[in-house]
Amino acid sequence: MEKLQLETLYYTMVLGRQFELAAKEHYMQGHISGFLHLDIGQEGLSVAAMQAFAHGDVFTTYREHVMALARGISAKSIMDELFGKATGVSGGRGGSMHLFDPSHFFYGGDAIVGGHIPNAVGCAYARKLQKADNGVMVVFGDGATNQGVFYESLNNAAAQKLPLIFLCENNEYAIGTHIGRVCPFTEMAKKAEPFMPTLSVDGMDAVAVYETVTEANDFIQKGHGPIFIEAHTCRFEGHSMSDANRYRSPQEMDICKDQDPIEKIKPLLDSQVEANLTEKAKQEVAEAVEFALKAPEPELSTLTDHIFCQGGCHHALS
Amino acid sequence: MEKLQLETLYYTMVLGRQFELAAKEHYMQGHISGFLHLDIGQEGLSVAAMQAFAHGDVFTTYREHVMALARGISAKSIMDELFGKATGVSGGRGGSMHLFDPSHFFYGGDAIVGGHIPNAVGCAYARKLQKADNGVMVVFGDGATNQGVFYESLNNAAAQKLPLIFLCENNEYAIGTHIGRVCPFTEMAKKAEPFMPTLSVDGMDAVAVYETVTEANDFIQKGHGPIFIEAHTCRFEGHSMSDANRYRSPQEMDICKDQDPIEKIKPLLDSQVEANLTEKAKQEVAEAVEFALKAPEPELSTLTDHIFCQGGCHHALS
Amino acid sequence: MLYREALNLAYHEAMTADESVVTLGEDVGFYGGSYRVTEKLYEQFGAHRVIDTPISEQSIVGNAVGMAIGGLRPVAEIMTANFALLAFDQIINHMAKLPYMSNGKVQLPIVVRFPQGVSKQLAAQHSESYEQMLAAVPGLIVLTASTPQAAYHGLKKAIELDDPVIFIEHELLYNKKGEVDTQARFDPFKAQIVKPGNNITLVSYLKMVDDVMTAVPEIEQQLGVSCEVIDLNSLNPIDTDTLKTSLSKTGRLVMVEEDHKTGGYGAQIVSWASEHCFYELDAPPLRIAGLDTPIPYNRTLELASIPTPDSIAQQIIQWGKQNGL
Amino acid sequence: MLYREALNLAYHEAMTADESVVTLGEDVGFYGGSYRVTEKLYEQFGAHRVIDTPISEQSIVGNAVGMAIGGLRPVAEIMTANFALLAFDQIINHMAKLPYMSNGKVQLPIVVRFPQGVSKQLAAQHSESYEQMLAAVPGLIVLTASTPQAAYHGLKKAIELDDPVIFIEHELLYNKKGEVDTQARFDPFKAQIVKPGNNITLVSYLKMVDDVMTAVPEIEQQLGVSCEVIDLNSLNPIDTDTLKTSLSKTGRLVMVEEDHKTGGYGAQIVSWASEHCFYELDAPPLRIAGLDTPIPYNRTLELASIPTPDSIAQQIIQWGKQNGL
Ligand SMILES: Cc1ncc(C[n+]2csc(CCOP(=O)(O)OP(=O)(O)O)c2C)c(N)n1
Ligand SMILES: Cc1ncc(C[n+]2csc(CCOP(=O)(O)OP(=O)(O)O)c2C)c(N)n1
Ligand SMILES: [Mg+2]
Ligand SMILES: [Mg+2]
Repeated sequence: MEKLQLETLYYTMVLGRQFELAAKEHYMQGHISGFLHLDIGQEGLSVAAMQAFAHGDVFTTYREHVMALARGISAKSIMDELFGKATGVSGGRGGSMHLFDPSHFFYGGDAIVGGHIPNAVGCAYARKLQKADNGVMVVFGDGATNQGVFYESLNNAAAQKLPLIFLCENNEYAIGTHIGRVCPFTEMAKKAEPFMPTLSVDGMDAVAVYETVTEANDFIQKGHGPIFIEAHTCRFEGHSMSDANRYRSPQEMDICKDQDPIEKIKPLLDSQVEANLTEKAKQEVAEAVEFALKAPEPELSTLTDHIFCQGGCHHALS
Repeated sequence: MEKLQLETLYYTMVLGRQFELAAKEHYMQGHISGFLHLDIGQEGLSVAAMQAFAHGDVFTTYREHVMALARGISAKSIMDELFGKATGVSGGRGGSMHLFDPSHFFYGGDAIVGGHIPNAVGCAYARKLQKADNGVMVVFGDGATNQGVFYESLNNAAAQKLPLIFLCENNEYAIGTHIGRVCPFTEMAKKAEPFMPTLSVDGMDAVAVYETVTEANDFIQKGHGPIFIEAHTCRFEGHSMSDANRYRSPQEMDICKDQDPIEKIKPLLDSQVEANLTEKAKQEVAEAVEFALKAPEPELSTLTDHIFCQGGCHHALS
Repeated sequence: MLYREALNLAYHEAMTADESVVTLGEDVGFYGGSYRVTEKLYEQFGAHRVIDTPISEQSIVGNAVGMAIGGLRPVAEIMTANFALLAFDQIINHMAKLPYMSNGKVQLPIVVRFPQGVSKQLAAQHSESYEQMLAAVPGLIVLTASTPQAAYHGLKKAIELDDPVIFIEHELLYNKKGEVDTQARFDPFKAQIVKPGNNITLVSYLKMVDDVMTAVPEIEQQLGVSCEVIDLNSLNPIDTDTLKTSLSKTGRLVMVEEDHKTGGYGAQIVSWASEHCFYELDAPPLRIAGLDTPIPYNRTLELASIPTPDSIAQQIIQWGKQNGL
Repeated sequence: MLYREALNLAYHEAMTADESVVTLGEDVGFYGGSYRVTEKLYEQFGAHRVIDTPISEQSIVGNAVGMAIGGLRPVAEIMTANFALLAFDQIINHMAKLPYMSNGKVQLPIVVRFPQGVSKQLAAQHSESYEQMLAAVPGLIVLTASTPQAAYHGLKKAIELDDPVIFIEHELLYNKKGEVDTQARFDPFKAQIVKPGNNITLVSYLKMVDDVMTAVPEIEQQLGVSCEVIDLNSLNPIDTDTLKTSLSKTGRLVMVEEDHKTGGYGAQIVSWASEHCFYELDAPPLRIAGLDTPIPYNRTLELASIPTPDSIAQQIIQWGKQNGL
């Protein structure tokens, strides 16, 4: 990996970490509410996947702040969204779980486990029909692979040979339930094998993720149809701020945290550069928070806007 | 296979064929209405599967008359049901697609493609918990394997090691759509491979089906968990009486009909015995029709019975 | 032209006019559609725009949402209303909400269409009506069509709109004949006064409009009144202006629907009327609807479980007599 | 005792009394339940009766149906109402209909329970209410509980019944405190008169009962009236006797619900009242409900989208003044 690329990767990971830590703090202070799912521990995976797939459409889950950042959506507009402000990327209506920005080909931010997967398939269908260059990536957890619609999506994507990367973030847990307790095996790639080629990668190693996603991207660009990547990863925090994380032992958490993806990359960088990048990331997050604290709330008069389309609309609802 | 067993097998297949032909005739005469799905061509599969699995619970689809017969439910009570009579196996309320008879461990008769599969999983869970001897069999078409809940069921049955036989009747069509047009492959067993062992059998050969189901039954009885059987078969008629079967060429139909499961068994029987059995089957169906024609309709006063339970009920609804 | 032909014509025109319109569903393509609504589209527009799907209703709508995000204008067919339940998560949690959740950044020009209702002995799992559930979901426009004319114009308009539309047909209407004036100004959001009258406002939609019209002569004769028959067409939004005008004139409301009475869509209309036209009403509103029972297979029971022209007439005559008509 | 503890107690007692009672759902076992309703059941009754399921809502209810067929009495938890949409095919096409379709040969003693409603900034995909959809399905009993007492007795009764029951809780009620008298004769099918009064009948259920009670003093003072507050408890069947008696006395009906107004459950109550208590009503009924909008994340918008004690009081006072109170 080139030096500059590595620095961007590192910077964005640190930005992600700092962002999540700030979100956590402001959740505890009451500035952020609802469900807040932190990506801490999984930043390497989130960032590298987005950077290796910079041009296609992305569909993801409620654990998406870092992916949104890595897509180039500003920390400000994401933090504002978490604060429920009008200046947020979804106008304060979506919140943490529903970041949308079509200008960055980022389509949520979906909080129904597995529900966004068929949406990604449909988008990949559109892209194929339009003979558009870039494919689609859909990111989801191990738990989401238990939803029937996940398999329907594997089948449809394969039957139609769609340019679609399925990226499974296997952190082995769905809230407090270990994947091994509800599936007959723990490698989720196995589920995709009847339908498409699969790749497996250490999701705590951002460089490895970057390479694997690049390989997958090459594959779909060539019109070979969809491909499945399983990235083994580990979240450092509870499922959301409402989860006390009691189902994992201290030992299990130690093993998990020993794989910190940021620590793994750090030695590859010049230490002065690294310190500067970290400082810059902290600064960017601090500014985002400052901005979010002062940003305006949406006007009450906008409460029922956007239920139906504006402007382009051909009718008026009563 | 023993002679007596073979004769029973043959007799029930012919009974099934005759039953379906009579149903077709009386549909055209207007005595039967709604959707009528004939099992003609698939009788060997239906009958042998039931006979090799005589003691467990069975969950199946709308194409179930012959399976119901093979379970020992009388031709009379099935024909009455098709005629919508009070004496029908579901009191005339269910019709062709909804034959229910718990006294024969036969639980429908479900018309939502794939919808009965998780029901079978739940029943297998109950049987395992109750340490009951007999397992459960669920029968469904190739098309049903495209429903998400089918995969959820594979996963659950495997994770819980349930005594459950998944029997896929792969006739390659879902109404007018060939399975190869909507799946990346045509062997449905492939879909089950990540979860459990699979068996494949020529569904036009009743003896082979009997042996395969027997093998599967042994497997689940030993507590090894679920198993999947794919039986390749072919329906001779349209999907239902409303389908003109235009999507299959005469050549394709010829190849299909050349495999008539009844013709395949016939040579194994003494010709006089065969003739007697056929005569007896015709007689039984004729009697069932005669009975059904005269049987009473359900009383109008029963229209809202059985929405909630009777007798055992602890409350009264307004 | 038959109702199903009118729908087919709307499809043909919309797909010819706009390349981004695609249709998807089970057996819609090569097979020609299980009720022949999509007949010949496959031949004309090809497998890429007329997409045969596997039996995966959740994906049919889920994919339509993604197609719309990707810039297409999908029209999804669900073979029968009952199967739409499998897609309720996609319809309600995704299709109806993404535009709002995204602050309008995502628009979803999608039509989900299906037939519903009691046909002939299709039994409990193939005979339901779900307009009451879907018309209660903010973010969905719910249109119905009771004539070939409404079918043609309604579907065309639905495809044109940039919002998610649920377009509801009735299994027994597909072979209904009627004029289709493609040039007419037909607004599917406006309720139609099918027959003007002075003394009773009969509100209905879909197949029940025909049954109400069949019942009207008997009612008018027996009660010596004239009935105004209104076809709602759009179930959400509701054309309350037309209702209000009619009720101001007649002072009497009868709501007729095929669905089960408890919680049925008609409750919304009657409740709206009693909130907003209380002082106009001279008699208690009457709701005529199906019984609160799953639909039985037996024909006699089946017919007894839903309103028929005869039962509609009898109930209204009895109600009229009890309420001073 | 807290509301969630009352539910937990009902579970404990039912599972102790009857070995065939099992419970299943996401995180209900080892984890203890995402709202702690099933806490300690796993430890006490083991993994075979307290079943942690994968995230497969369709299967949760689909399996419950099969378990009931196999002789068990399953209690299925769906984590949040919105996810229940994934199970609507199983709930409506299977659970509600098999007893009828089978002519009573199959009985389904199943409880499907879930919390619903607007909690605090959970946004559009985690804040819905679906009672109006489910109370419209023949074959389902739909119970709610607004107090620990109702929660305990309601859930126990639901588990005892041999019919499918939808048992609806509210996310904001789990930590509500209240007396639970386990020996009380509490009939969850009967509406409760939470507060007797003479001039206005306020009908509600679930969390809105509390909000109505908070609003009442202001309403009574401003209008100089006394309000009768009724908690429906059971949404299907409906205890129309209690409603009728109250309306005969007060002549005025206000229906308060949290769900979106168009097509909301309250329409059923108001429509019933205008059909059956027309001559008792002295004023147009008033429906207070949420706006027809998906639920926004921002707290100010969120609160503006649903009734609050304050908005309830204001709307009723204004309506009262316009209607001669
Ligand atoms: C359909 C649905 N069911 C349940 C939930 C509740 N829920 C939210 S996240 C989650 C766990 C998801 O686990 P996984 O897919 O592995 O993703 P992770 O949180 O580990 O990133 C659950 C059960 C939901 N949001 N949607
Ligand atoms: C959920 C659902 N979707 C669609 C249908 C309509 N339908 C009935 S049978 C059928 C084809 C099923 O094919 P398959 O599973 O292969 O069974 P086969 O009829 O070939 O025995 C379809 C699409 C249905 N009944 N239920
Ligand atoms: Mg996970
Ligand atoms: Mg088939």
